Amino acid sequence: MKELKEQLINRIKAHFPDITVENNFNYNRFDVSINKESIHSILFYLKDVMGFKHLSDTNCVDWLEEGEFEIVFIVWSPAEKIKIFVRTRIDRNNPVLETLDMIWPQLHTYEREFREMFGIQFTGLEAPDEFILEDWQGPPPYRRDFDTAAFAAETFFERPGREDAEDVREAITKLTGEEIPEFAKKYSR
Amino acid sequence: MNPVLNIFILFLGGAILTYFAGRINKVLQSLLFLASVLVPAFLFYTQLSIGQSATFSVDGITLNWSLNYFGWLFSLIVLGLGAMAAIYAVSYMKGKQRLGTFYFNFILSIMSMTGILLSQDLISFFIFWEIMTWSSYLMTIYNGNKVQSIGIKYFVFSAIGAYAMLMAIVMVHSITGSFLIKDLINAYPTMQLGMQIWIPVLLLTGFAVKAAMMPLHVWAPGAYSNSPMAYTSVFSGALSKMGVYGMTIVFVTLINKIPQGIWFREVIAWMGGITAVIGTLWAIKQDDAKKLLAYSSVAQLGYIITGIAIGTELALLAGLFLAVMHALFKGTLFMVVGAVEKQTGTTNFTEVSGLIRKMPWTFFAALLSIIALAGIPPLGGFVGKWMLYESLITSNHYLLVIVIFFSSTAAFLYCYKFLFGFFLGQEEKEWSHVKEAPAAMVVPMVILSLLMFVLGTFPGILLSPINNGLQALGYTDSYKNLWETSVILNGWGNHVVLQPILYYIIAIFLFFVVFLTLKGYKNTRYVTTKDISSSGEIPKEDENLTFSENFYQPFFRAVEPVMRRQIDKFYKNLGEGLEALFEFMRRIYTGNGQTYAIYVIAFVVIMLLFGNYLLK
Amino acid sequence: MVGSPVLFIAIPLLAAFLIPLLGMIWKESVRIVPGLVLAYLLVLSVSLLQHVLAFGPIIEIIAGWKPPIGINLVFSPFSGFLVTLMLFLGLLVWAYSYRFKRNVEYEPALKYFLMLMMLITGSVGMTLTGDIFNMFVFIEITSISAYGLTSYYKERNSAEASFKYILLGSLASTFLLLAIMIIYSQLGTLNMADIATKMHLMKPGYKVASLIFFITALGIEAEIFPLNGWAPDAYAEAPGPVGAAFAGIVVKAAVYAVIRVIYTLFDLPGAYQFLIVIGIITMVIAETAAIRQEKLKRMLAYSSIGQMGLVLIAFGFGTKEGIYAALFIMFNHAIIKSLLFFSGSYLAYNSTEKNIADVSGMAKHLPLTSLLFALGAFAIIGLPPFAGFWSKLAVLTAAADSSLWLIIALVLAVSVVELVYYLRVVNRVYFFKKEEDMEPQKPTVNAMIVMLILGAIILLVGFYPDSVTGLLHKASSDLMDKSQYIQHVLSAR
Amino acid sequence: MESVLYNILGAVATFLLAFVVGMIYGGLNRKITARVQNRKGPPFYQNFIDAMKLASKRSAIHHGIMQHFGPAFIMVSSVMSLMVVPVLTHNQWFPNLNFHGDLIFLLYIMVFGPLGMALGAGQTGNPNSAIGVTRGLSLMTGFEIPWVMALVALMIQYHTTSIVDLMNVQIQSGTWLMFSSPFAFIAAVMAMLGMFRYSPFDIVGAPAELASGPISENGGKYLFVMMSAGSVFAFVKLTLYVDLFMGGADNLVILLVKTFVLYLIPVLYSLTTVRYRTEHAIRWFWGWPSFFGLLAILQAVFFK
Amino acid sequence: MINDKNSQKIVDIIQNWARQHSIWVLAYGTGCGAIELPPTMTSRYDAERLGVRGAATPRQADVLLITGYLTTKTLKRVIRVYEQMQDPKYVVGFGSCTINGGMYYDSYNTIKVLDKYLPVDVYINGCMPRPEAVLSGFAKLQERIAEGRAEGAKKYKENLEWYRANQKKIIPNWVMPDYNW
Repeated sequence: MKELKEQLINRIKAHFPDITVENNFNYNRFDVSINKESIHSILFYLKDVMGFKHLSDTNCVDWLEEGEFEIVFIVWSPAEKIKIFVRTRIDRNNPVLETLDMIWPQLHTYEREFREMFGIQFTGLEAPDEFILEDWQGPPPYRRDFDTAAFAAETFFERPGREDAEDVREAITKLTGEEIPEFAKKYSR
Repeated sequence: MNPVLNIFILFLGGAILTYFAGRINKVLQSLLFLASVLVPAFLFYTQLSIGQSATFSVDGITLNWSLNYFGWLFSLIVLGLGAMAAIYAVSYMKGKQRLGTFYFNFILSIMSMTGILLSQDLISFFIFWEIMTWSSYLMTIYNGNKVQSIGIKYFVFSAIGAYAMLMAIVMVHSITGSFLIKDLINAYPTMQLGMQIWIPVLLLTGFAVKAAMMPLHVWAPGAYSNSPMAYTSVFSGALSKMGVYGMTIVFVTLINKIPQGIWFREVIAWMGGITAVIGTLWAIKQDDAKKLLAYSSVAQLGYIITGIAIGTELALLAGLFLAVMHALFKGTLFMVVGAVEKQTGTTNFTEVSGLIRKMPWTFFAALLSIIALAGIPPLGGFVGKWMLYESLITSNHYLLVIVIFFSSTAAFLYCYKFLFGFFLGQEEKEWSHVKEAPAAMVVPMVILSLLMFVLGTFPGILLSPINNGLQALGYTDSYKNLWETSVILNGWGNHVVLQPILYYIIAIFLFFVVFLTLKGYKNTRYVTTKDISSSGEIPKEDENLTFSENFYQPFFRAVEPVMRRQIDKFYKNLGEGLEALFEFMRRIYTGNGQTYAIYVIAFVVIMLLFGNYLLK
Repeated sequence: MVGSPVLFIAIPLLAAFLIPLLGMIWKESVRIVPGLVLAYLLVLSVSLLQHVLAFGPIIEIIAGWKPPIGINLVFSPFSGFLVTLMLFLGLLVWAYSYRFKRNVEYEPALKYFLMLMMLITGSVGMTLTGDIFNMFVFIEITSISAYGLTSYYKERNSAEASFKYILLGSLASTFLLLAIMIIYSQLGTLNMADIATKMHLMKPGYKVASLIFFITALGIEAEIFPLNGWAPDAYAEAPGPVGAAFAGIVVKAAVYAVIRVIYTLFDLPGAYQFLIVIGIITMVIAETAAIRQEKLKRMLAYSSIGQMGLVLIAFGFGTKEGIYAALFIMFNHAIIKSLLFFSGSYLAYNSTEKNIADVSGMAKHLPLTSLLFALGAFAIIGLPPFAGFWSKLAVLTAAADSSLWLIIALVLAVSVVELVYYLRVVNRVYFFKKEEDMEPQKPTVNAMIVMLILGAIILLVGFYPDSVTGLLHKASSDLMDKSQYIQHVLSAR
Repeated sequence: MESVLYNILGAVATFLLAFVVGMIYGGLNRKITARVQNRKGPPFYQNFIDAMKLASKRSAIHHGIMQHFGPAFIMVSSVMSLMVVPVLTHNQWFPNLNFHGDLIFLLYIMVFGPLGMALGAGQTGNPNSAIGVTRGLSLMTGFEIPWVMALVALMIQYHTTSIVDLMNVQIQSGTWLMFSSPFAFIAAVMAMLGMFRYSPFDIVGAPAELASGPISENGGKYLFVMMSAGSVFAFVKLTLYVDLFMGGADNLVILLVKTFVLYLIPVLYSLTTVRYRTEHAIRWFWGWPSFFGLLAILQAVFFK
Repeated sequence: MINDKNSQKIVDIIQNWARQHSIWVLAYGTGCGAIELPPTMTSRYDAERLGVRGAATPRQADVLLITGYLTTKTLKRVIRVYEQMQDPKYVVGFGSCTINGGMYYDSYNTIKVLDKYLPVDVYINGCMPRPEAVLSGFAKLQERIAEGRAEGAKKYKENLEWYRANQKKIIPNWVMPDYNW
């Protein structure tokens, strides 16, 4: 396993010398960080040359403190049974990335979601503006600086819950005089 | 002057005058057109009495035109529907090009059909038949669409039929020495067996083409759908009935006279049944209203042919009653399509929908015609269908009745498709500008559809002329005294009394309509067709909620093996094969002088070698 | 006695020779004189025909030598009818081709009218003559002028067509001479009536051989199937009116010759069946070939051949009804095919290739011409109530009376084929889009009048066939009655 | 005048009877289904409550005149066929119109309603309705074949097309037609499965697939009339089968017993099967049922 | 049960009885609560014995079940479905999410208090309510219907402007068709 991973890392490194590898997992996974200019070429390389044909998932992480978005592509090689997390970071204040949906068509959907939820602009992405949120006028809701509670309080009506934090069972018992059965007791608070 | 000739002179003169009047004034032309259809029709019924005749001789051939009861029966279709269609046509054709041609051919068609009905000899019958053929051909290609495919197909099939008929005519002449139909009928039972078989076969081929019977029906959908709708209502309603007219005469006066006639009857009856099934199935498949109605005409003519071929009293009555009914409802339906076409510019079900609120009267006419077409009581179609079934059952055609029944059950599918496609369904914004057709178009449709209603309850109005007509053909009718105006009965003494049924239907219908209307009248409201329970989704303006593509897909999955074979393809392949053969023939003429010289020498040599045998 | 049949040969020949001389005086006379001559001859022939119908045939003896030694002309109802028809058509062809092409120089016009006169002379002579060698001469006259007319346009294709015609025509002359030689050597006479009386003396082998040579030679002119290779090319490459002249005049004369030879000269009953067979083959092949043609005039040419096949079939029945039908078809064909050639020429006036595609959409620009073409097409197919129907009916009735059912079926089947190709053209004329580079050409007034006359005749005969049938009946009984012909000729004073 | 009044009274009485019986049978169907599924199920009169509730709906909507009239069309069909079918033998209270019509009239008046409803469904513009209608009409081409075959077999065997005559035949011979013409009975019963449109032939309404199909835009009073018409129609069908094959019924109790036994066939069959696709349903009817229909005709022709 | 007999006519009593025992439920599965309906309807709990039955379309339904949280996006559809239903009609809120947002109390796209947008007749609390609770909710609804107190539809019609204002507040782009009430 380790040898295999080493081998793969070396192969990648041979082509992309500026990557950082975090190979600190004992199972079939290792992580690769790369700058946003090389993300297309490394994904192409992984897919077409090294056989990482399958895109398992794509995520976006809002590093508010560092002022960056991190986008993670999880690719999987059915032949080697290895998955690689390819990470790249883009500027949070100017979140622009060239579209990647020519590599994996399913990235199209992910990109639309990132655009709507994080406000990342993908140049060359051909899709309608609206994806999941209808008539959304606030800031991109997945950004960490978006305060949903405040937004909800402002937008929606509120109905406060009970203040007493009493057990429902006990309330019922009090109300009706029923006994709580033995078997039920251990599930009640 | 003889009133028979007067009518023809009026027709012909009217046609020519109308053609040229277009140069002067369009309104004058329309008026002349109406006059030259309506005036002779009026004269026909007022001046002409049964048995009136005109005889003259051309080229040594005696031509005899006279009116009998049978012709009079069909004249109701020709002149009645013709007059309605003429009124409709004036409005329908407003603003179209080449009106003169249209009117000219329209009048000639009516004239030739009247002529066919009056002809008592085969030559004038054939002449009028051919005039009818080419005038309808010119109408078929009037729009200038698909001229080479549809027009030529129609004419070639017509010609095949007509020439078959012509062959029979000269056969008759060679045997009897006369062209009079009377002489044929008299001489027929004493002819040789070969002639007894060939003459009806050839005549029936001729009539079957016009009546669109099964292997010869392929021209019909194209021709019907390609003509202007004002004409198609006559084309399908009346012109195809000329085939039925001829067939009836052949069956009643010739085939029934010989013992071998049973085979004819069985074969033609089955062909009619198969025609009905195939026509129905293909009608269901069509997305274009014209095509649908065209195939439906084929199917309906199948019933009529079956009825006539069975040849019992009831079956003949059924066939002829259906023929008249078909003229009424198919004439109306083609007019409806014409109205829709004029108002919307298309006749495709996948494009038009939800016209019911825009064109209520057209819908009313279409609804009544469709009910009649489907054979549902209390409209006239039911009477014909009922008699047809009863006659089939009482004359031991058990499997045929199943075939016919299947086809008429399947007919509900296209009936519904027609109404749904045009009038029901979503009211698209695209058609919000559509208005009801002009009154001159609506009135004929409504009159015809009300006639269907009357005939559905009082079929006796029509059955007694049919009876007279059959007697004129020499048919003795055992039902004569049993018919009443609103009772229909079969050979086993079972009957349906239509009048109380109608009253019941009206009473129940009115009761529940009143109930539905009055109950919660204030809280009952009309909502648009966009307001449907579409899982809460709000339909957008451009969203297509009309279900019209692949309308009967599951049905066609079930009948798929039947639909795979198309007789049309067979003819197409035949045509292509023939063309290839002709191409080979053409290559005999190489264009090379030496070859031609060799031909000559070869001819001489061969002749010299074999001349003794050939020329002696 | 209004005039003598010899005028039919003398006047046009004289006119043909005088035209160049007159042309030197007044150039326009080249165009006008032939028309005057033809008109005069037409009047003459009509009056003669009336006389003949009333009093029996006229036998003109030339130079006092009585038959069977001398040359004689026979103006019987049959030949008279044909002569009248030919002259009528000749007049129409003249009227039509008067100013057919604008700006034609003097010399081509001269040649054209000269040769047209020769053509008519030859054809009329063929029909009138009662002498087989004389017939040969007239055939030569006809052929030579026909060669000239075929190559009138002086183009490669016309020359080629003309050459083919010459090739086959010279074969025809050869065989005709052979036939005449055989007969003369055997019977020592050239007079038709005389030959007919002496035919039984001839040895069967010679008889058959001479008939074969006759059929071959005349068949080439009459467009019988394996011998008609020249026809499509010649029709297609000759000017439009000449096509009408070929179809209406030359071929009619040739068919007349064939029929005269078979009916009068020989007594071989097998020849009738042979006529039917060869007629069917001619008709079927020609009509099926016509459907695949791309050029308008070629198509019309094949159609003509097919009609000639039908005529031969009708003659082959050997009955009076058959002859009547054949004559009726000949009449109708002459009228209708001329109309088709005339109107077709204008529809495809500016087309160099004369393709069928070139007439597309002409109806918008030439409505009347197109209408007349359509009328002609409908009539030749045999649709009632136009002229063609009655002749077709006559053929079928005649065949039915002889119980030839298969032939009826074949004729009708071929009619369907005919219908298809004519309709294709008519549909094109009316419903297709005009080709970009085709400039419609308005017919001249005289051409229009000619076409209208033809159209009127078609309608007249269609609605009232009795207008010609009486004449046809008389003509046909004349051909049937062989002994009367012989008697008339031999007893001529 | 009196006879007219009598007729009308009889008609109303017949209608009420059919309505009540049909409703109860519908309720029993639900009850039986529930019991088979190990549920308690609604009471047998649940359908009355549903009908009453629908009738008491305050508001209603329609998309146009055809939808408004649609239920009336169905009602006409149901009531007319009820009028033509003799309910009880020799009972003067329910003679109605059954001497004015025959089997073929009945066949046609029976499709009057579905077509009228189809028009109403079409006008709603709901695609589900139209799909349901097309399925229903397609299904009809399926089950009409064996059904007509069975009827034709009966007609040609006894030389009559009248239901009354066929009943009289059974009374005179003392044998039910289901025993003397077994194949016709089998074919007819198989066709009945399609006629009732219970599972596996519930492709028209197709719960959870088409959102109740043609009636999906109808509520309140419209649905009430439709439901009543359906109940009456179910009664008519069952009575017709009893009349044709089981010798009719002399009194109401026998009628109810016979009809209920018949009714159990589609009900129980529906519980054991799942829904077919439309084309399978059509082909099913063109298979064995039509084969039995053919046998019935052969029997009628050769073993009179 | 019927507390004020004088105020209700006999027809109303019968009608309410019918409405009470025939509850056709439009199971509009908006949230996780929809999974509780199959057990409610099937053999263990068998709601059909109370006359509760599924209806396929809003035209036929009496009760609109809001089974769980409602996002703003779904609310639009729910309002439309509710307005398509025929009078008298009832809304049953299902689970805590419809009452006060439940675990989605701070979500940016789910509404918290259903009765501000639609007139709720009965709330069933729980997260999720078990079938017993659902049945008890239906029983409560039946009780209210019988008493003639389940007049949410009337309330909605009377206070339409108020409801509309609330609805429009969270659905700024109001493209709903205006029904002619």
